[in-house]
Formats: sequence, structure tokens, C-alpha cells
Amino acid sequence: MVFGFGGGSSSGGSQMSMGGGSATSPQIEAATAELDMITDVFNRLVSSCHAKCISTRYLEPDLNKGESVCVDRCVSKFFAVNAKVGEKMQAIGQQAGGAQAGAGGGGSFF
Amino acid sequence: MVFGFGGGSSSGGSQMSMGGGSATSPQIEAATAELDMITDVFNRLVSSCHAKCISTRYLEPDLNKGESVCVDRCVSKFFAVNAKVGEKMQAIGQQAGGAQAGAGGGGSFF
Amino acid sequence: MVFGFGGGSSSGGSQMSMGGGSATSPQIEAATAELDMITDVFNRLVSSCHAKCISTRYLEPDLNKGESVCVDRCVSKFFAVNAKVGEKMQAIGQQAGGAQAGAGGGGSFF
Amino acid sequence: MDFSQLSPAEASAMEQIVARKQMRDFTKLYSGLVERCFGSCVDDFTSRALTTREEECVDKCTMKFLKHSERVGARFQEENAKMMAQQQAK
Amino acid sequence: MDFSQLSPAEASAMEQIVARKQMRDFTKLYSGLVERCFGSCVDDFTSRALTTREEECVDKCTMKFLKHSERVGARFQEENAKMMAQQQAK
Amino acid sequence: MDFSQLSPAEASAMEQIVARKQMRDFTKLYSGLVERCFGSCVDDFTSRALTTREEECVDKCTMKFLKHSERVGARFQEENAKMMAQQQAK
Repeated sequence: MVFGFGGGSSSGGSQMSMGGGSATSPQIEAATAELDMITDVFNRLVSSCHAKCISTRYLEPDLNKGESVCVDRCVSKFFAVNAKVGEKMQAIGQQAGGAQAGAGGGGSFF
Repeated sequence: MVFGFGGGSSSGGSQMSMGGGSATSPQIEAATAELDMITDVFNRLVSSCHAKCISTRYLEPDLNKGESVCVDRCVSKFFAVNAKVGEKMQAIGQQAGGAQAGAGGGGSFF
Repeated sequence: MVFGFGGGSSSGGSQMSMGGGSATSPQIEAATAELDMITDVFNRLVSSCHAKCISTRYLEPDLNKGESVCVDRCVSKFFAVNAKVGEKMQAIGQQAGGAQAGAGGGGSFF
Repeated sequence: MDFSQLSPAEASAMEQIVARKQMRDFTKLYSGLVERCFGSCVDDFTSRALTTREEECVDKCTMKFLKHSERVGARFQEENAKMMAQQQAK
Repeated sequence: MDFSQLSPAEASAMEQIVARKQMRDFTKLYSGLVERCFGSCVDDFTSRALTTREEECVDKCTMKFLKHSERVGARFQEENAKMMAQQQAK
Repeated sequence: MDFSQLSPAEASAMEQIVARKQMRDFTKLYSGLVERCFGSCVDDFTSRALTTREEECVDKCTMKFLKHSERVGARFQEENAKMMAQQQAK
């Protein structure tokens, strides 16, 4: 596990192996899912910190001092939020007996 | 058909079976396409109604009364808009003899 | 090559053939990747020029004169920006000896 | 979803597809939630750690979003059922 | 697109990929349009039903978006053709 | 990524998946960058050509975004390594 979320990742892994898959092994599927997740998080991180830290007046091609410092702290804070959301969802998941309570995004209406 | 759009869904279905597909049957493809559509619509619904109804000041962890009522009406109105857009596009499609007139998003430049 | 980017497309092509792929040929993969890229660019173009040119007051169902002229120029300018970004990235890529320096979006942390 | 028109083999393949999709959707829900609550709650970059106010905001933002999407899901199913009943009545 | 460098079998596989993609793109166009027109036209949540003003706005929003994307598509093809001609002239 | 739990055949399949994904991600980075810099830099539609000011803005916007995402990538790896170390210490 490269990107150690609170537990979403590992619980997801076990859910994945349920799926089986014909051509691809569960291991490949899990690794692909993890890769997709990391990329998704990274892209959101890049765009969130750009919105918070980078002036869109574009006066110079380099990050200035203030922007650089802001980006560093922004990444730390984003990881902290990520951990906080992960804990919260894990707590809810345990309350609900492992069910993805109100997970939305597809889980709730099939 | 779980999600009964004006006609986009069924006309799409017939287009799908054209594709054939080697490993997957047309039935599976149609069901997968429908599933993707429902999820896509649902995600847009969640984020649209969040933008319209939920205060981002986050004073409490629960939906307050005003937010709850707003969400209920928001979902109804979103379905109404969905139906209206579907009718409109079906009307245009019939005018154009079934062609996806100005469909954009890929249809127009291949 | 239908959509002639500065060079991202062709360098991508060579990278693709590295991948090989079991069921699909490198040619199919390259064509699919190109198709995905064109669609992605087109969708961003549609939404960018809508944001720049179309009034959201929706007084009439047709594009008015001002909107039509704006859309035409908007597409030209978008292509010009596309070319400029492509040149810039190609120049950076050559400096870095072909490596996707700071490409983000996945390239940098595997 | 109604898979009654599928053969048993197809239904089983479809179940796998649904399971994989749910996994992917859950992942997106998760990262989307992080992005949303980060965007709404964090605006102070004078330190690396979250302030108490930011932490509380993230907690409430997470809970509220989950309750919101649960409620939207319930209404979605009702409206969908209504729509199907109307279509079959035609 | 130009599939001349593909074998007949590949061209046929590619046609299927394009057809499936068009289907997916159409779906996204559709739901994106609903989202866009809902966002621009609906702001009154004192009732469950659309007001007349909202309905008219949705109609115009839909028509205008389709005409917009049709025009963008036409200009896109022209600019693309121009770009290819320039590249071949080099 | 750590593919040590995969068999050699799986690791090779995974490498292909990663390569294809990088290609797709690069494409998205590219078009996202065009969209972003177009949105921030271009606002004058009195002519078809970019003004000098717009061109300079696009150049700086491109460079700044690449440097930004490079820096985010470096910090991301550090934070990720820190997080893994914490998890293994438990």
C-alpha cells in the first residue's frame, strides 16, 4: 500500500476480490484501483493548492517565495484533511456495521 | 430501464448493439452504459443540490430543517429539468431524422 | 494524426507502443488515445467558450450576433493557446532530455 | 437494477462490473469529499497543521455531505420509481 | 478520423470503439446539459415544481447550448484542417 | 509503486497498465493546462489572434503550473513516505 488512507483502501481491497474478474487477477485489479486512487487524489491536490496559493495574474514564470511556502503547507494540510475524512468515514462505516452508509455515488440505489 | 429518460436511453441502446463487442454481450454493454449514466446523473445531482442548498459555513454536522426541505425540492426540480432537456433533445433528434444534431462532445467531428 | 499538437501526441505515440498490450494492437491503442485526446480537448473548448461568450440570462434560444462572433474568435484563440502550451512543453521536454519534467498528473511519483 | 433480461452468466459478469464500479465510485466519493472540505474549510496557510477551527469544520463538512448524499439518494429512488410508474401507465 | 494505417480487422475494432465512445460522450453531453441548465435556471426552492420562468429558461438554455456546441464543432474542424495543412507544408 | 506482491507476469501486465495510464494522464494534464491558461489569460474577443499580453500570460501560466505541480509532487512523496512510516510503526 503506497497511499495509506485510514482504511478505505484496505476495505476496498477486500471488496474488490469479491469481484473476481475474468482476464485480470484480483492482485492486478487491486493495484490498478490503488493507482487510480492515488492519481485522482494527486490531481485534486494539485488543483486545490493551485487555487489556494497561486496568483492568476501570472506576473512571473516561477513560483515566488510566498507561493512556494504556501504550496508546502497546503500539501501538509491536504494530507491532514485526507486523514481526518478517512477517520470519520471509517468510524461511520463501523457504526453501520461495515455498510457504506450514505456513500452516495452509486452505492445507495442499486 | 431503471432510469427512464425521454428516449436518449433507448435510442442509445440500439446504437450500442451496433458496436457488438468481442468479449461482452450487447446486453451487458447496454446495462453497463445505463449504469454509467445513472451514476453520472446521480453525482451531478448530489453536487448541484449541495451547491444550491447546503451552507458552506458548516455550523452543524446535520442537515438543518431549511436544508432538508431545500434538498427534497431540489431533487424534484432536477428531475423536472432532466425530463425537459430530454424532451427537447428528442424533438430535435426527430427533426434531424434521428441524427444527433449538434450533439457536440464527439459526435460532430469524426 | 488528426489533431496536430506541438509534439505531445507523437512522443506519446512512441511511449504507447512500449506498453504493447495483450488484446489490442499498438495501432488501435494509439488511435484510441488520440480519439480520447481530441474529445477531451473539444469538451474543454466547448465549455471554455461557453463561459467566455454565452450569457447565462438565456433571453433567446439562438446565438445572437455578438455571441456568434465571440465563439468564432474564441475557438481561434483556444487553438492558439493550445499551440503555445504545446511549444512550451516540447521545449521543456527537450531541455530535460525527453523526460516529462514535473509533468504531475501521475508521472512524478511512481 | 433489474438484470432479469440477462442470462445467469451475464448477470454474474454484471455483478462483477457493478462491484468494481462501486469500488471506483467510492474512491471518487472519498477524494471528492476531501477536495470539497479542504476547499471550504482551509484558508490559513501560516502553519503546516490544521487549526482547531479547521478540524471542526472538516468534521462537520464530512458529516453534512454524507447526510446530504444519503437524503439525495432516497429522494432519487422515489422520483425514479415515480417516473417508471408514469412510463408504464402510458 | 483517418484509419488508413489500420488493417481491416483493426479498423472494424476501431469503429466499435468509436461507436461506444460516442454513446458515452452523448450520455455525458446530456447529463452535463441538465446540470448546466439546472444550475443557471433554477434558484427558487419554495416549491417542488418548476416555475414557468424556469421552464422557459431551461428550454432556451438547452437550445443555446446545442447551437453553441454545433458552432464550436464547425470552427474546430476548420481550425484543425488549417493546422494539418500547416504541418504538412513544413 | 511496490509491485512485490505480484507475479512476474502480473508485474509486466501492471507495467503496461501504468504506461497506458501515464499516457492518458499526460494528455489530461496537457488539455487541462490549455483550459486553465486560456481561462486565466484570454478575455479579449475583439480579434482572432492572441495579443502580446495574452501570449506572455500563457507562457508564464504554463511554466508556473508545471513548477507548481512539480513542487506538489515532491511534497506529496514526502508526506506519503511519512504516512507509511507512521503506519508501519503502529
